[in-house]
Amino acid sequence: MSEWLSVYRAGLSLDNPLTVLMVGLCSTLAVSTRVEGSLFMGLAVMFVLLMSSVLVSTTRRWIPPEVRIPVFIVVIASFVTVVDLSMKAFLPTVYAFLGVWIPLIVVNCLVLGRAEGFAYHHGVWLSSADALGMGTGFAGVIVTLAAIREVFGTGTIIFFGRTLLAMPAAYEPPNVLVLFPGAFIVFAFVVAGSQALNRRIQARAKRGPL
Amino acid sequence: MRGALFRGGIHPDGRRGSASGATIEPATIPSRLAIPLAQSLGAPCEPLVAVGESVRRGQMIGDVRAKVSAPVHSPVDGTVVSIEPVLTPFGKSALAVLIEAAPEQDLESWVPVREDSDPLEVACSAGLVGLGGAAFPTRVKLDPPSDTRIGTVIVNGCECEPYLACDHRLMVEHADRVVAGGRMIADFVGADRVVVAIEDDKPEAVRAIRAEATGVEVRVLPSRYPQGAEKQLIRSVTGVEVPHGRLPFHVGVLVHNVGTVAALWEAFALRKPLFERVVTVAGAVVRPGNYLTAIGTSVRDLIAHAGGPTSEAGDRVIAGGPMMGHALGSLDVPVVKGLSGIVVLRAGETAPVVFGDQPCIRCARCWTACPMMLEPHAIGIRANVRDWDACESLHALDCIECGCCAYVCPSRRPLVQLIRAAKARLLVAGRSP
Amino acid sequence: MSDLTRLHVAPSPHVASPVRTSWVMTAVIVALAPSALWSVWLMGWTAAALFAVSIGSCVLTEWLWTRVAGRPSTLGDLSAVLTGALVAMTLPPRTPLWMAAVAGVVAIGLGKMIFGGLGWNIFNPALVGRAVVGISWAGVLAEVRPYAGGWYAVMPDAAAPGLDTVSGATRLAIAAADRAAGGAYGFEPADHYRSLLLSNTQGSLGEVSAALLVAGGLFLVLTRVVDWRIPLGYLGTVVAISAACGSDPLFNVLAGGVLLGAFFMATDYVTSPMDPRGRFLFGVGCGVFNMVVRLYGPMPEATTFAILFMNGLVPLIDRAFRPRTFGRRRQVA
Amino acid sequence: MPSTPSSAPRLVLTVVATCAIAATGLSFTHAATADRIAEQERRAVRRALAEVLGSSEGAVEVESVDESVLSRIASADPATPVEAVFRMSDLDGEMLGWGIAVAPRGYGGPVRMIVGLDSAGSVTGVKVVSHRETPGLGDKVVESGDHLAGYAGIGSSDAERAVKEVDAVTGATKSSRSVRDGVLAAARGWRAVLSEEQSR
Amino acid sequence: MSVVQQMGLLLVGSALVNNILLTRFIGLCPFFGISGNMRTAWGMTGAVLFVMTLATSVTWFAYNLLLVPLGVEEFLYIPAFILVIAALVQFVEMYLRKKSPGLYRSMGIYLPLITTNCAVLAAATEAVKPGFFKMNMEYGFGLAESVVYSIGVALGFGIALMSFSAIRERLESAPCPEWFRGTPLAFMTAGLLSLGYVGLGSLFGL
Amino acid sequence: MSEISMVVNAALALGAMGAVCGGLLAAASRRFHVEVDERVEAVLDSLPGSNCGACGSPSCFSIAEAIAGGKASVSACVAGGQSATDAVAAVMGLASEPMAAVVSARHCGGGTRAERGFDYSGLLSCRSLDHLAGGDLVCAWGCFGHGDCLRACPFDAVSIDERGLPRIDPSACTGCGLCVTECPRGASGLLALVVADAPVVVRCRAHDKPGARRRHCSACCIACRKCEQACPTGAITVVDRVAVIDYSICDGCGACVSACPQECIDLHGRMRGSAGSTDGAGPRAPGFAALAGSGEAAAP
Ligand SMILES: Cc1cc2nc3c(=O)[nH]c(=O)nc-3n(C[C@H](O)[C@H](O)[C@H](O)COP(=O)(O)O)c2cc1C
Ligand SMILES: Cc1cc2nc3c(=O)[nH]c(=O)nc-3n(C[C@H](O)[C@H](O)[C@H](O)COP(=O)(O)O)c2cc1C
Ligand SMILES: Cc1cc2nc3c(=O)[nH]c(=O)nc-3n(C[C@H](O)[C@H](O)[C@H](O)COP(=O)(O)O)c2cc1C
Ligand SMILES: Cc1cc2nc3c(=O)[nH]c(=O)nc-3n(C[C@H](O)[C@H](O)[C@H](O)CO)c2cc1C
Ligand code: SF4
Ligand code: SF4
Ligand code: SF4
Ligand code: SF4
Ligand code: FES
Repeated sequence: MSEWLSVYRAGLSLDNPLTVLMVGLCSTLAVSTRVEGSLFMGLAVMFVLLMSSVLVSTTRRWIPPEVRIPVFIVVIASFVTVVDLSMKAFLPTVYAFLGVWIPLIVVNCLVLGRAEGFAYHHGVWLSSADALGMGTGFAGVIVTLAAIREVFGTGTIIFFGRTLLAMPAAYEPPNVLVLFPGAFIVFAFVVAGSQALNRRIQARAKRGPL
Repeated sequence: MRGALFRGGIHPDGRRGSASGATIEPATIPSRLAIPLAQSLGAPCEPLVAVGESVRRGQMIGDVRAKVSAPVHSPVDGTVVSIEPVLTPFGKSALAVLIEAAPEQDLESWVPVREDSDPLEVACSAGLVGLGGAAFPTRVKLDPPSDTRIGTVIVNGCECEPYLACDHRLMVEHADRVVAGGRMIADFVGADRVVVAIEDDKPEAVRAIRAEATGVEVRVLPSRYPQGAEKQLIRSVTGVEVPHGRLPFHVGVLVHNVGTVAALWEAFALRKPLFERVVTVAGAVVRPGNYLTAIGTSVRDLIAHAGGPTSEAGDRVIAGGPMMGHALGSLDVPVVKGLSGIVVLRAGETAPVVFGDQPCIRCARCWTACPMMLEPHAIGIRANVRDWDACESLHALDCIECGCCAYVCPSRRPLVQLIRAAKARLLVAGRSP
Repeated sequence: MSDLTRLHVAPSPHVASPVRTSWVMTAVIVALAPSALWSVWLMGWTAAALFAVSIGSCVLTEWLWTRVAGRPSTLGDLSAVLTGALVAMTLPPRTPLWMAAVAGVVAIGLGKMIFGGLGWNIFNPALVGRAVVGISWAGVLAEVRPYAGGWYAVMPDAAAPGLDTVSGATRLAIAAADRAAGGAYGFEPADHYRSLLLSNTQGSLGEVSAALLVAGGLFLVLTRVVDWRIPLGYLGTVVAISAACGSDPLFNVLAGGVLLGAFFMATDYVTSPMDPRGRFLFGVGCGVFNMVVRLYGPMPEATTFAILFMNGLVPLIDRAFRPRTFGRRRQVA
Repeated sequence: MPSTPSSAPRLVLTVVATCAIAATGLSFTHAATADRIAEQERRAVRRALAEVLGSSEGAVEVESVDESVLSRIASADPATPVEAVFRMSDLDGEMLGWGIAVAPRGYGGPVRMIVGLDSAGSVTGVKVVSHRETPGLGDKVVESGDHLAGYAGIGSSDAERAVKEVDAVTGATKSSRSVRDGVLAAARGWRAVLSEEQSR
Repeated sequence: MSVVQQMGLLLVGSALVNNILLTRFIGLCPFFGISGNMRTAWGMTGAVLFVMTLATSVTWFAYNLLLVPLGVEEFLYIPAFILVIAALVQFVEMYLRKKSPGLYRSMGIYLPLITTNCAVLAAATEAVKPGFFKMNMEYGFGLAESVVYSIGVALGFGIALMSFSAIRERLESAPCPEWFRGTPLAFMTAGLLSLGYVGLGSLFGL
Repeated sequence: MSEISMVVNAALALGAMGAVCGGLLAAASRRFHVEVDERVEAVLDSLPGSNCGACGSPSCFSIAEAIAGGKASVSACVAGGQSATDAVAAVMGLASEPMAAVVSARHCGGGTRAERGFDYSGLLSCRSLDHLAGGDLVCAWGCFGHGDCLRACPFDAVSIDERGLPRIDPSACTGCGLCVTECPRGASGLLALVVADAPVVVRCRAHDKPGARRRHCSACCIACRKCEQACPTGAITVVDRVAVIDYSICDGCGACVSACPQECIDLHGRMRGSAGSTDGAGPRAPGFAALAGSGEAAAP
């Protein structure tokens, strides 16, 4: 269990897919203008990650290495299509916001990277930890980024029609934050922040009982 | 022939206190001299004398069996008191023969250079080296590889460094020697053309040489630093660029400083070895002048001979000119063959103190000024982060350390020092230029 | 210290040209001053306050940054002052002061110091500040643009036919609208030359007088502070493209931010190429971008974006154009 | 990576099997969601249509016009794409008006919107269904009820003049113009085609 | 509009106005991952240009000649496209490795990166499947337009990648604050780089 | 379309594509099969991966290739020390070669206590300073303190202390020797590699006359031979006017440290009976603190 936890935790901070490994950046920067959409993006990625990791790690023995990439990618694409179709059917407003970014989860570097890099070499148990850890890490960062961009860039955070947070009325939200330059710039600071955090975590690990 | 001059370069000013009007006069012989055994490029000499031995003026006191080297001679009659390491004006430590000068000196006679039918041997045993800066053994330059042909001998009278005037005075006062020496070299190497190149700010020298000039051309070049640098000079005079990694003889040219040429004439005509040279003492000294100085005289004695520093003097004393010279850490260093001048800079005249963290503002002034057409700012930046490979691919090794870049830099970056660090590094790593 | 007892050793060269970084910056500030002062004269305290706030915020940001980083202050090089002045000159006269302050902070903070300070930024700091503010509050800026009041009343603007058909717009915007409407507004560029040259209050602070900008620019070019190739490439391209596309060339040079950009902003050493050929190309690139957006884009003016876009290509241009080292054939990239 | 390659049939089989299984699974998913997706889309359209006519979703019957009519309408204003035209009536079959789905070019992409026209050809309402305008700038235009409401009541006959009276939003001229283009296209379509269509 | 003009606009639109990296956030992982070095950026640009063009052509056929006739395009296009691309890239990689080691060394090592590059899938899908991206351009191209379009996208990828990588090379020696060094500075730079592209928004109505 | 036929169509379509792709890859993996030497990867994994270059190769990868190809010895990695050698030998199936563990040690205690002959301005780099007028230190063997060694060390083992002298952390130092090469006075013994567990170090390597030396440095070895007399094992002797320790004899008792009147001998590695192992923070360390603020000793 402790191994499971440590694999899971790695995805949150020291091996965070977005701020450390720097994979899966596209959808993160693209959809993080709204917390609502980002949350579902995070969940969608987590779902695909979990399902494909589990499937890959259970079937890895039968998949010859020469064709592993095509096989993995078909598996992933199938789960993505499932998400795509279900979201269209059940959450049309969220789907309208996320648009093409759902199909593009297929090529989200994070998903294939973990399938190939982790699940292919580990059992189901640890692979699920990795998938959930990476998924949580991904979702955490993307929601954080979205929260910053939405509240500072539009002045409010609106979640399914309800206003969660609003800046004072005098606040003139700078649009740049919700436009594409803002995505990069805010993310730069999020990465800097998380790096600082990671340094502290590492320092603590170093100091800890040997 | 492409374009008239080399690209780049600068116009440094600050020739106040220059010694260009002062006639050459002998400096006093100090009681004690230190003659370094390594005064030329190449192998250091081994002492030929022992402590306690007495030596004569012009006697060879150090020599070595090596192709690239030049023997050294005693400039005085006296006694060897010690052989120990001293610091040279260029910051290197070298073994030196310390001589106590005899109280009576005969300044008209010397041990003559050994007779030899081979002029190269004469040039060698006279201890001739280039007096223009690098102190490269003249013998080697007079003996180009047999598959090359020297068509042009350029006598380098540009003297483009501010303050320095020893070459200028030599041309004014001994034009005959310069011209005769130039022709002599042309004879040795079989060149059909001798060009004396002089910057246009020395009209007096131009007149003097022209008056003597039989069989040599006089080329008056616009004054622009570093007009006197070998490759740039060849470019200005012949329009040809010495290819990268090649030497002047590859393009059929031989460049010699006027001092070297005059010394060569003396070695053959007067059988006089190279044991004294004209040194300019300029800047904030009481009597700026051009002094015929015995090699081995300490800079302290020489400055004292020039009347000592004036009250304007700052704390920087330069061996050589202000652009390429070395700042002295101590005045107790001997005059060597390669030392053309001592400049005592005025307080406030020096380039301000720098530590290398002023940013480059990419103004491209260094870029425009560099006569080697390098990118000094980029080499500087890369050297600062110790990226030597990048320095190499930026051709740091081609830099001639002329200092133009650092002179013009509005940010006062120590570009030359940075580039020099990179060069040293690359040479240690065995990368050939 | 004339006894030469304790010497000072430093690397060669031991003398240096008197041109210092602060000297260069001062020269640019001096060249800008006539335009700046003229805009203050025409538009009164609003303009003066804008200058004060944006210079102040630039200087303060830089000072705080070095202070927090524990490094010596770099204000002495005066580049922050220059950035501040240029930020103000890119803003319309009635810009809210808080917005100018934000522009200054962004310019120095995100545009310059975060890259390592003077000399390290890739993008023109003043334009980064201006662009961020412009994108963020485009609506607000569009509303504050027309200016009426202050001492401006003393110098009546040339009558501009068709001006009132599109309220509160720059002359470039009117020209664009006119072009879009197939000449329906009967816009006549030549009617605007005089006011663009001398007393244009329809644009940003830096656009009040093309004549003064040209004078300042020529001063910089003639004193060799800036390389003539950048302004020439820039303005030449503007003229060429507008002539080729049937737009009035002179109007296109005089109106909008082109002159300010070509002489004072595209020429920023730090963010322009070093090679003369590269500099010309850079100027041409700015001109192309600027004119294409003016004629075919949604925005009437694009100097800011044109220069920023080309700034991004500078390292690439620098790599493409390198000097051929003496005695070598061609530089291998 | 083992250095001996697996046998070729095995490679092919693995891929084909994966593909077949995936395809089968996906067809079932598709089958399970297709109706619902279609229903969602239909409802979104109906909601929008009802809105532009000012009635409630449950109170209208919607019927698409046939292809030939659509193409005739589209050719009335070739500059602006017309995506669909709906004829709307109340539950009793009483004609309420028309909903015309147009997609004029905006700043960032097509602004897909529905223009409602009553049976006299006057604009009853405008609703933007999807767009890519700049947040904070263009989107204020296409999402602002006030701005869009400015077009209500414009009659088809003099639409060209009347649309100009709706003020463009400063700083977002292009977005404003796209809405204007859309309304204009709808009005022209009505004038050219629907006015007679209706009387039939 | 003449065909040439149309293709020109298509190129400008896909390369600059809708620059895939800086304005649309596609293909960012390699953009940040391999821009540290100019040579790599060159290699990657070449590889992307090659693969993107090839992938678009192949998916065009797969879509129009297989999926659409069978009526399964709605839910199979994702697996189908990515399968084709992955297999294609892997095949090219193996081929180069064996047949042209020189080319492999300069370009082939980037191929595995490209397999899962969103840019390739996005460009192919965009060019082939109508209405995938909501943009001012009409999609659902014929084969020729699809190919021109994907070349444009790849060129845009190249321009952004190369300029970014040249910038990063220059910033390598920059004394930027310790807490911002590396990744954060790279993102900051990308943000400012994309500022310039803002000005191109909606150019020519694209 | 009926549901069944859709399922069949779908399976057919994707299956066919899968067959084509799979076939293509199967054929390719056969036709284009390339042998790769996995040992290169395995060797690379055993190396420190810092690309320090101390082995003479430009990168860890290139030396890994050389080792795997039998062109370099399993102990080629200097920085990796014994552990890397063992791991590489295991990968290569060869016997490991024992390596003498060494660390770098500084042989100068001058710093702020050594006289500087002139003022200097320019790059704060030892090498650059050494090029100019022979360096500002009067002592020709002393340390300039501008930290070229620090910048050369790929393992962050060097720091500059409050006396303006480099302090080498023996637990971080891998003995790669890059600092020694980098130091302009490395060749004359200012920095030198000593056995890794060297307990004490003589902080002076000057060879001029002790009387003259004393005049320009208050921390130097004065060749008084008190340490020689104090040393119970005879490990320390004055050779060529300076004390030198023979580490094959020295047992780390520390007697010489307290015997030296000049505070010229201090701790380096692990002393007998002591817990810590730091460079220069010996029993007299507090005294050194008084000489703080010397980082920029050359600044006028
Ligand atoms: C390593 C080296 C080798 C040289 N070999 C020759 C040579 O073979 N023949 C020759 O004429 N000059 C030779 N030179 C001399 C140069 O051409 C030049 O005249 C001399 O270095 C003086 O250079 P300066 O410009 O720095 O004063 C050599 C110089 C150097 C540094
Ligand atoms: C930057 C620079 C400037 C130089 N200026 C002069 C000069 O003004 N006069 C001169 O004789 N040599 C000058 N030299 C040295 C020449 O390059 C060349 O070495 C010399 O003329 C060769 O003659 P020599 O071997 O007789 O010394 C300069 C060298 C450099 C690198
Ligand atoms: C980042 C940015 C986003 C923009 N977004 C829009 C937009 O969504 N809609 C629009 O009509 N114009 C947009 N524009 C264009 C400008 O606001 C342009 O000036 C305006 O369309 C025309 O100016 P005017 O309204 O002042 O006449 C945008 C410009 C920028 C720089
Ligand atoms: C000719 C010249 C033009 C300049 N233009 C600008 C400018 O447009 N914007 C700016 O912020 N700084 C400008 N500066 C100041 C300075 O170079 C700039 O802030 C640097 O980019 C900061 O690193 C200029 C400086 C010079 C010498
Ligand atoms: S010192 Fe070197 S880099 Fe500088 S100008 Fe001279 S040759 Fe060029
Ligand atoms: S002269 Fe100085 S500031 Fe100008 S480019 Fe060269 S190094 Fe940079
Ligand atoms: S040990 Fe050598 S390199 Fe290190 S600081 Fe001292 S002099 Fe410099
Ligand atoms: S201190 Fe010297 S020997 Fe030790 S690791 Fe660092 S560079 Fe290598
Ligand atoms: S490249 Fe798009 S998610 Fe990695």
